Amino acid sequence: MIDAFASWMLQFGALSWLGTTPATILAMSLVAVAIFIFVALNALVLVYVERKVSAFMQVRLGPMRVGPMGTLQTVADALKLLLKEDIIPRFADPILFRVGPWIILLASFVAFAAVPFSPGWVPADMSIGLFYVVSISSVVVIGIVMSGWASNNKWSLYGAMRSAAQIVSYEIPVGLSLLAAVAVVGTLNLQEIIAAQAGVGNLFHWIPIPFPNWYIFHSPFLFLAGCIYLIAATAEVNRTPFDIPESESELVAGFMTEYSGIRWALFFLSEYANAAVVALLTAIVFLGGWQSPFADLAGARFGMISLTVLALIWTIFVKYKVKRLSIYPIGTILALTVIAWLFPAFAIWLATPGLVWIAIKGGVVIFLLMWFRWTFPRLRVDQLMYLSWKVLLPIALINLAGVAVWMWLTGAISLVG
Amino acid sequence: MSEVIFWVIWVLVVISAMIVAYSKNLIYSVFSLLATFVGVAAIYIFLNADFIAVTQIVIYVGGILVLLIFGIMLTNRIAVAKINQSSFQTSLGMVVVGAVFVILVITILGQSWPVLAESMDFDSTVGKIGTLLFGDYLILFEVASILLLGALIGAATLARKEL
Amino acid sequence: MNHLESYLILSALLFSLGLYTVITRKNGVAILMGIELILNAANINFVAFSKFVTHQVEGHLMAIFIIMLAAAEAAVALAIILNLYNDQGNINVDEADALKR
Amino acid sequence: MGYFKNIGDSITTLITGMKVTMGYFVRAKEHVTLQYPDEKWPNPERNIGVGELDTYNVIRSKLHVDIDDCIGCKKCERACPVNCITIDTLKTDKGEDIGTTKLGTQKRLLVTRFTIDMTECMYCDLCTFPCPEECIYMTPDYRFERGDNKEVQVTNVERWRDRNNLIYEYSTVPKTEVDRRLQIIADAEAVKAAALEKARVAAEASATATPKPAENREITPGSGEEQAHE
Repeated sequence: MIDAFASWMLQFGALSWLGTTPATILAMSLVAVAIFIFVALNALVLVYVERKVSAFMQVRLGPMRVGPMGTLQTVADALKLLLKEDIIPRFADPILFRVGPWIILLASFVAFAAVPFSPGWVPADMSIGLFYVVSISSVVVIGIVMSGWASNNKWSLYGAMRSAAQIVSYEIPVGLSLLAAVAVVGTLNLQEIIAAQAGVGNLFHWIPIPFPNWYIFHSPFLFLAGCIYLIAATAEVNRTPFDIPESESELVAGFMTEYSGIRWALFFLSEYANAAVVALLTAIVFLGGWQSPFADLAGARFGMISLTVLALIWTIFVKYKVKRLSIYPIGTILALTVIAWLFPAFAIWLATPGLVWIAIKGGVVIFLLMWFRWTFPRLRVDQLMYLSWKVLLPIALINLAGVAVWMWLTGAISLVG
Repeated sequence: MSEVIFWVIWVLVVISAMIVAYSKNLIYSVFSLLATFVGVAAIYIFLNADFIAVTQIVIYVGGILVLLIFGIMLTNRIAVAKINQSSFQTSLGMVVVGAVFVILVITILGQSWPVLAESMDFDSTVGKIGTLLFGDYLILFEVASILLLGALIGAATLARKEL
Repeated sequence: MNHLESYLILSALLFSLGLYTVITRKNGVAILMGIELILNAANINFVAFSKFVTHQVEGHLMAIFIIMLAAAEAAVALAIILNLYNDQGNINVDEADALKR
Repeated sequence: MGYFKNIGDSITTLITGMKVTMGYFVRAKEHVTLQYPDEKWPNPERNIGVGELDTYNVIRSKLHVDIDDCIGCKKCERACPVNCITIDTLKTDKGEDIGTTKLGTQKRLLVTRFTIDMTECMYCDLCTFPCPEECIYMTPDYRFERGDNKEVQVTNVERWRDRNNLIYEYSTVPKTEVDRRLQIIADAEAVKAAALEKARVAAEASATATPKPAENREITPGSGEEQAHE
């Protein structure tokens, strides 16, 4: 993508005096800046959404004062954080205290380098993209330990050590569950992983219900792998119910106890960037990335109709269950279906892979993470380790073997070389 | 441009390794080891070894470095953020290591290495490594896994309070 | 960057610094860090020769086995160091001479 | 088998919990609490059965004074069992007309201060009965928040106590007017005191002619009056 972008820039008269190398450097910088803006905006939006989601789940309204429906609340908070006094404790280590948040932010920021946003739109199309993203995410733990250590505060240190133990433990289920998908597709390149999930096929290969060829519908084992990945990845980005590194009821705020102002904002940025990476990776590996759930024009129309039927059933169910009729979901989907039937262009657009699909899928996963966060209570440290080593790890291992058996049964691989 | 980046990383690796070797503060040593590992990973990328580079990051940075930090934290009474470490035989060590380094450099520069002319640009080493690992080197792979299992059990047994 | 010698010199530097760390430090963890430096130097050599001399990925395989070995060694060594700390209250290797006395 | 039962229990309980929160999430607007400053709960209109007059048949939430009808008789201040009402009055000049109450009584006293400390008030309603003009009464208004920072003529101790902004000042006489009248009174007093001083000096001058023992001087009527004026 970088090279294509650079040659595209060189087409223009005003930029043609640039050589190939400066144009490449410029393209790299622009892409990096764009990703950084994405990370910042992502945090702003996600903080607002998270507040609203948490408020609704706790029967509140959330921020309502700043801006319409409180939309500018996070902007106000960001400004407040930027203007706050920058405090460094007297007995903290001055260098490591400053460096730590930057390492965390950097680690979660460079993970985006391999994430494909759209066909051809990937900052660096590397052959080991999946492995790269997983490995870069593990650098975060060094930053956490560094900040926790440098703060010279026992709560920070406890939080950092818990975080390190947690991230290192949960890397194994993450790796094994991703490996299940990699075993099916046979490549680590994220673009190829997505490209292999194109089209519509049978659910679990044999049940004759048309489902997208996403890996979560590929086999029961990969479905299980997706669930394991989501759980383990939630733990790896330190989100509730696995937020024991910063559990405010036990450790004040864990490794970020001593931080304030801009450095604390960096922690926040990286937290939501990590959540976005996990959501995008789930969408890419298990939900088909930028692939549309509909194969073509007919598929789009058929898909919209089945969605309408599903929404109708859901509406009737809701009416029966809670004695209240909500017409908005069914109305929206019905309108979309009618548009898709009347205007083939819209249906074709629906069937076209692109940015909007990965955004929708990532958004769904992020909402799932928020749902987990505001539903489940925090685990204890020993329960956390129990879950990782005694539940997720054996299940992921057996699951991996199950994927191989499934591939053999469906004829994807044969035992005779 | 790649040339410049390469030498920057080269110098970075050397400086951070020197901090590891010479720093009085153990914490600075272990955290500059992070820079060394990441720099070496970048060097691997210059050597077209993408898989090794990422393995380096995931195992050295995500695993071994965390283990080392845990080792430091568990074996010190932490009242201040700074942990001093002492060295001994520094001058003698300097002499020996200097001699070793000089011998190595003389060997490296004095040798005419059988470098092949055409440059090797793999697209990806992953497939080849996988084929070899599960083909010719399968026994080695299994032995390695048994070794890792043994190390895991051994470390867990040793680290228990009641031995 | 396209010379084998630049990688070999870097490897030699890392090896020497690692060796220096191993023979001068008292702290057990610091010695472990030196060993990691030495292993990294060996890895660089393997991968560099694999690129410039053999054009095969066997060197990469060796590097992978070395990395794996380093992981196993670090785990066991740290367990030993923890026992040393429980035993004598610090992890200075020059004081761990109970067998000599 | 406890292991698998544990996992199964975990999954079912997790799904139950997620169902609960999702139920709240989709129906949050129905259950959400009152958004107080924007929405207000209507006052209950029930008869709580105190007294016969309709005006007293209200929820006792806040004392209110129609200060235009107050004649400054201080009966409510005396009736209050917790001394939460403080009234200061000033006599008006001869012939000055400061209006009549709604019952037609001519007002004679200028109410320069009428404060009700709602932190002390215990809502006993005892102050409303003695009022001859029916100008102090309980209202059902339960909202004590005030945006204005009216200048309350209180002492420092009371001002500290009013950090919650709950001492209500009902007097509408401006401070300048009060100061003006106090100045006039003080001037008059000064004139009176000067006249007395003059008389005393004259008396002393006559007394030096025939000296008297010093201890008797203190009980002279002139000096006693001077002390009282101070």
